[in-house]
Amino acid sequence: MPKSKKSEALPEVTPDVVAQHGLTVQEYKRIVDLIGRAPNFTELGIFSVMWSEHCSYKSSRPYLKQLPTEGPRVLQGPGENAGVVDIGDGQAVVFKIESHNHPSFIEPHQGAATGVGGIMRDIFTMGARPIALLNSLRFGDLSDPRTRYLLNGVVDGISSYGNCTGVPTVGGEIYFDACYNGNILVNAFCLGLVQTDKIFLAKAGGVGNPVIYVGAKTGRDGIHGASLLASSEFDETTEDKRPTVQVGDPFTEKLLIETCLELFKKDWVIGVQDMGAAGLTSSSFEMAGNSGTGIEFDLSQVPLREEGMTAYEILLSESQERMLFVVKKGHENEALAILDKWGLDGAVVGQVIESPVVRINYQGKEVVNLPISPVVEGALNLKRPKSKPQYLSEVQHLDLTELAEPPRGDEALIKLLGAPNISSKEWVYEQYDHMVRLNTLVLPGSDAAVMRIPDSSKAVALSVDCNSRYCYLDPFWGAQIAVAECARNIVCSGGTPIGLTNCLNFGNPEKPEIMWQFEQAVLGIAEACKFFDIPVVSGNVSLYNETKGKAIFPTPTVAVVGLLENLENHCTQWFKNSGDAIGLIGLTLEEISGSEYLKQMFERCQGKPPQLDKKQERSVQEFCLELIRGKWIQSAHDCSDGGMAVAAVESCITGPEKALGATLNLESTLRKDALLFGESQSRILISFAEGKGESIARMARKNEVPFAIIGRVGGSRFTVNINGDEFIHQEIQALKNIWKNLIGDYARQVS
Amino acid sequence: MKCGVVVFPGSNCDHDCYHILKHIFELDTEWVWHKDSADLDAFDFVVLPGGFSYGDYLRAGAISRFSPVMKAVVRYAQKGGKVLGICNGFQILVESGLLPGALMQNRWQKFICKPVFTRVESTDTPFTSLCRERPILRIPIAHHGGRYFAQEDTLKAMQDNQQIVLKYCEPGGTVSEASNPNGSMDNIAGVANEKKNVFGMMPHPERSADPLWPDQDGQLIFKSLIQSF
Amino acid sequence: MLAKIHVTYKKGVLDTQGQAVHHALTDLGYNEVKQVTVGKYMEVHLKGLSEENAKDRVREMCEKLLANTVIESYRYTLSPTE
Amino acid sequence: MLAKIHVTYKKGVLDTQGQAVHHALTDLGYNEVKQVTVGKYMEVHLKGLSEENAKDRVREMCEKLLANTVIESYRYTLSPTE
Ligand SMILES: Nc1ncnc2c1ncn2[C@@H]1O[C@H](COP(=O)(O)OP(=O)(O)O)[C@@H](O)[C@H]1O
Ligand SMILES: [Mg+2]
Repeated sequence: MPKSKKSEALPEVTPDVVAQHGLTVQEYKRIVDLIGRAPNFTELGIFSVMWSEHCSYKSSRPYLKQLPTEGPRVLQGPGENAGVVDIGDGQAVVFKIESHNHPSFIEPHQGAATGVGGIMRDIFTMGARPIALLNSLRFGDLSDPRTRYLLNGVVDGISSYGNCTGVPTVGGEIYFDACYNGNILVNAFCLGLVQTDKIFLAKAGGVGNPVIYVGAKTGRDGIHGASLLASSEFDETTEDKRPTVQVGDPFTEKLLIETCLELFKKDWVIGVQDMGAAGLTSSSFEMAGNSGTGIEFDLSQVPLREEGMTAYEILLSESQERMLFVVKKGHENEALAILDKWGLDGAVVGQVIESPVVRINYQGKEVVNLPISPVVEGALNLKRPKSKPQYLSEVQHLDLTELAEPPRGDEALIKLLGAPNISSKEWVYEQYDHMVRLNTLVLPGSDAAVMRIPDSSKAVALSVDCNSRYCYLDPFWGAQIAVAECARNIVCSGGTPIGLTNCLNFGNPEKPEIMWQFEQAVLGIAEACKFFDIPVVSGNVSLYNETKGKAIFPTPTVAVVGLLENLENHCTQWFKNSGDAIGLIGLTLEEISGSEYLKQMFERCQGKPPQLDKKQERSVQEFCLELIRGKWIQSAHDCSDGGMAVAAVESCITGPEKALGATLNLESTLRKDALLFGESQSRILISFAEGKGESIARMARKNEVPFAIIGRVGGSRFTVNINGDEFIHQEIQALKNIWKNLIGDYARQVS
Repeated sequence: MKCGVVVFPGSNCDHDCYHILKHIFELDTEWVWHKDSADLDAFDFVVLPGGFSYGDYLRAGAISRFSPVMKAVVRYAQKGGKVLGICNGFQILVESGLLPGALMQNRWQKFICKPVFTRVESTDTPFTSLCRERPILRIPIAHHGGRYFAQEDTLKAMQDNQQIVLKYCEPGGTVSEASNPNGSMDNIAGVANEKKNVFGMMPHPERSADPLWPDQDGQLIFKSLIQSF
Repeated sequence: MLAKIHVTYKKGVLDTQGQAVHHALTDLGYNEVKQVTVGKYMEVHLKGLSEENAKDRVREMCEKLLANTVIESYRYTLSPTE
Repeated sequence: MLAKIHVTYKKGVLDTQGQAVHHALTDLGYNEVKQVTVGKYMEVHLKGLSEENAKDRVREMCEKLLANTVIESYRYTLSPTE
C-alpha cells in the first residue's frame, strides 16, 4: 500500500501496483482500452475502488435484476442512496439496510458505529429525517471470549452512535453460530421520513454550479478500506490492513443531519451525495454520472485534518460524516452561512462542467482527468461460474427415527429458553436509546417495532429477519422463509407490508458453490416478494465473508416495512389478561429439521427447512390482520425459533408487567417434540377474551385458515398437556429468569 | 405562560420537551439557541433538555456550560427563575455549578435505556408539589453518565435542606441497591439547589407525558411546575 | 510549549472504570494486579507563551474545563515542544 | 510495582475528544492552543513480581485489554510502589 508521498512523486503503475489495487490484468487492460491511455497512479486508485465488488456489484448485478422493484407506492427503487415508498398524505418513508461486516470484525466499536453513521447518511441524503434504526447482528460461538469482545464492541458502537445522534434504535436481531466465528455480520438499517415533494437525489446539474464540501475534515481514514476489506478474505495478513480503520464522530453526524435538513428547505439546492465508501471519488463520479454532466474540482480547497496528504489520499479517504452538495450558482455564501450556524466545516471545492469528465487539480496541477462512464459503469459484469454445493445432499437428509422422542418437554424447553438465539436480547437493546423523539409505540421486545408517524394517525412497523440455518440447508427456500417470516412479524404488529430492503451476506463469490447459494437466495427473495407483492426498494451486497476458506452460512437478511393506517391498531406479542383464551392460527406439521431444537438437543444442523406454502401464509397473514383491525384479539405472536412452546412462553413473559402463566391443551398425532418445538411456518399464536372464541373460529373457517383454541392464560405456571398427558409443567417466573439474563451474563465475562 | 427550551449542539430531546410543553400542555413554548446570551426574563421557566451536547466529549456537560446561553441561564437562576434540567440538562447544571455534586459514568459503564421507578423525597419544590399523593413515579431513564456523586459535607447539607428530590426505588417505593440502575450515591436521581428554583433529574419526564403512551407519570413534574405560578 | 496533563479521581470518589478494568484483568488471569485506577491524559500544544505564562494559563484551563474539581484532581508538566 | 500506562490514539486516527476540547478552549479565549489530544492514563498496582517479569506482564495486559492496538498505542513505566 502506498505511503504518503508528495503529489509530484507519483509511484509508477507496474503490474505489481495493479495487483495491489485488487485489479486483474484483464481489468487493467480494459481500463486502458476505455480511456485510451494508461491511468496514472491516482487514477488507478480511483478505478480500483470504483470497480471493487463493493461499489460495482460486478458479481451480483445480473442477479439483482430479478428482484421485483416496482409497485404503486414505490417512488424510488434501487439505484439511489435508499428506496422511497409512499405512505399517503404527501409523505414517504425512505429506507435501506447496509453491511459493515469486515470493518466491525477488525475494530468492532468503530466498525459498527461507522456502519450506523453511513446508513443514516444514505437516508438523510435523500432529504428525509432519520426516525428509526434497526440492526441485524451475527456472531460466532458465545462461549468464545473473542465473540464476547466483538459483541461488546459492536453493541457499544451502535449504541454510542445512534444514541448520540438522537435517532432511536428500535429493533433488530442477533444470532450466534460457529459459522460466524471468523466473520461477524453487522447489518444496519435506517428509516427516514420525507415529504414526497422534497425528495433529493444525487444529481449534479447546471453547468457552472458550485460543488460544496460539507462536514468533517478529511484525514487518512480507511484509505482503500472499502475495496480491500470488502473484496478479500481474511487471513494472517489481515493485521496489516488494520491502520485503515475509520473513526466515527456521532456529534458531527448529528450536526450534519440538522444542517442538511435545513439546507434541503432551500430551493437552490440541486443535489447531494454522501461520501461513503470511496469517499470524494465515488460521490463526485456518481453525482455527475447521474446527471450527464462533469465535475471539476480543486483538492487544495478540501478541508484537511492532516498535513502532507496526497491527491490519492484525499480522493480515496473514507473519513466519515462528509457530504457533497451542488447548489445554484450565487447561493454558495448562504450555504456556507448555514454550515457556520451549525459549526461545521465546508468549502466550495469545484463546479459542474459540461463535458462528462471528472477533472481534478491539486497544488496547481491536473492530477486526474477521467471520463465518467468507464469509471462508473465500466466494471465487467462477471459471469462467475456456479454449481450446486456437495454438502447439500448430505445435510438435507434427516431421519426422524434416529432422534429419540423425549418423554417430557421440560428439559428441551429450558434448554431452548436459555439458548443464546432464543433468550432475551434485553442486554443489547437496553443500551440503545429506543425512545428518543417520542415516536416508538412498540419498543424492542415484540415481533416488530412500531413507530408513530409524527403529526398523523399513522404508524410504520419495522422488522429485520433471516434464519441463516434454513438458508444453509436450502438457500432458495430459506430466503423465501426470511421474507415470509419478516412480513409475518409486521402483520403480527398490525402492519401491512409495503416494502423490503435486503442485505445479501455471502462467502467468496469466486467459488462456484457460493455463487450458486447467492443465485438461489436472490431467486428466493424475488419469488416471495412477487408472491406477497412486496417491492424490493433498496439493498446491499456483502461478499467474501470467509476466513481461511470457511464461509458463513448464506445470510440474505431482509427488512420489511409495514404501514398502519391507524396507529391504534397496533398489536404486541404478549398476553394481556388472565383468563384470556389462547389460539393458534396455522398448521403444525411434523417438522424438526433445521430447528433450534435439533441444534440444542441433538447438536445437528440438518434436514430441509420447514415447508412454506405461500398461499396459506398469505391467508394466515390476512386473517391475523383482520383480527387485529377488528379488535378481536389481545396479542399476536409469530411462531419461529423454538416453535409453538417458545412462542407461548414468550407471550407469557415479555410484557412490561409481571409474567403471566398459561396452560396449553393440545390434541395431536404428531411427535410431541415436533408439535411443540418444530418450526412449521405460517403460524401465529393469539390471545383473546374467552367469549370471542367462537366468532374467531367461524371467521377462520370462512377464510379457510386452520385455527384452534389451544389453551388459556393465567396462573403462575406454564403447563402443556398433550392428548391429556402432562408434557411440560414449570413455574413461569423460573422460565423467565432462565430466558432473561443469559446474554448479559455471557457478555460481562471477559475470558 | 411562556417557557423556553434551550438547544445546544447535540441536544436531542429538545423536540420531545418542546412537543410536550407546546402540544400536551399548550404552553407558549420557544426555542432558545445556545449562542444566545440575551436575558431570559420573558420566560416563566426554562428547560435544559437531554441529549449529547457537544457529543458529551471530555465530560457530559463540561463544554456546554460555557456556551453563551448558560451565562443567561445562570443570571436567570440567580434571580429566582425556574430551571429544569433533564438528563444532559442535569449534567450541564451540575457542571455549571448551579446544582451541587457531579454526575459520573454509570456503574456498569454502559448506556441504559429503560423505565425505572423513582420516589419523590421532597414535595416541597415547584417541580414536585403535585406528587404528595403519588410519590412513586415510573419514568424512563436513558443515559450513560447518571451516577450521582457529592462529597460528604455537600451531601449532608443537601439532606438537611431537602435538596435530594428524587431517588431510584422499587415499584413499591423501597429504596434499595437492586433498584439503583447506575450506582448513584444514595440512589439519587434528582436534586434541587438551595432555593429550589433549579432542579435536575436523570429520568426523562417528557418520555412519560404523552397520553398516547400508557405511562404518564412524567406529567406530574410538568404539572407541578405549571401550577407553581 | 507542550503541557502534559493528568486528570485522576480524587480520593474517596469511586473509580468504577478502574474497578471494571481490575475485574477484567483478574478474569484474564492477572492475579498479581492489586488495584487499577483510570484517568485521563491530555497533551495541549501551546504557542508563543513563556513558561511562566504557560503555567498560569494551563492551570486556568484545568480549573475551568479540563478537570471537574468536584471529583477530579489534575497535575501537569510543561516542556518545550520539539 | 506500579505501572503507569499512557494510552493514546495512533497517528492519523481521528481524536474526536481532542478536537472538541481544542474548540472549547479556543472559544474560551485560549488562542495559544494549537492542538489537543485526549488519551487515557492508568495506574496498575502489581504485587510480587520482579521488574523483568512485570514488564512482560504489563505489556501483555496492554496488548490484550488496556489498549485497543488497532487504533491506540501505549507506553508505560514501572516503579516500585511506596
Ligand atoms: N440486494 C440488493 N437488492 C436490491 N437493491 C440493491 C441490493 N444491493 C444493492 N442494491 C442497490 O444498489 C444501489 C447501490 O448500493 P450501494 O453501493 O450499497 O449504495 P451506496 O452507494 O449508498 O453505498 C443502491 O441503490 C442499493 O439500494
Ligand atoms: Mg450511499
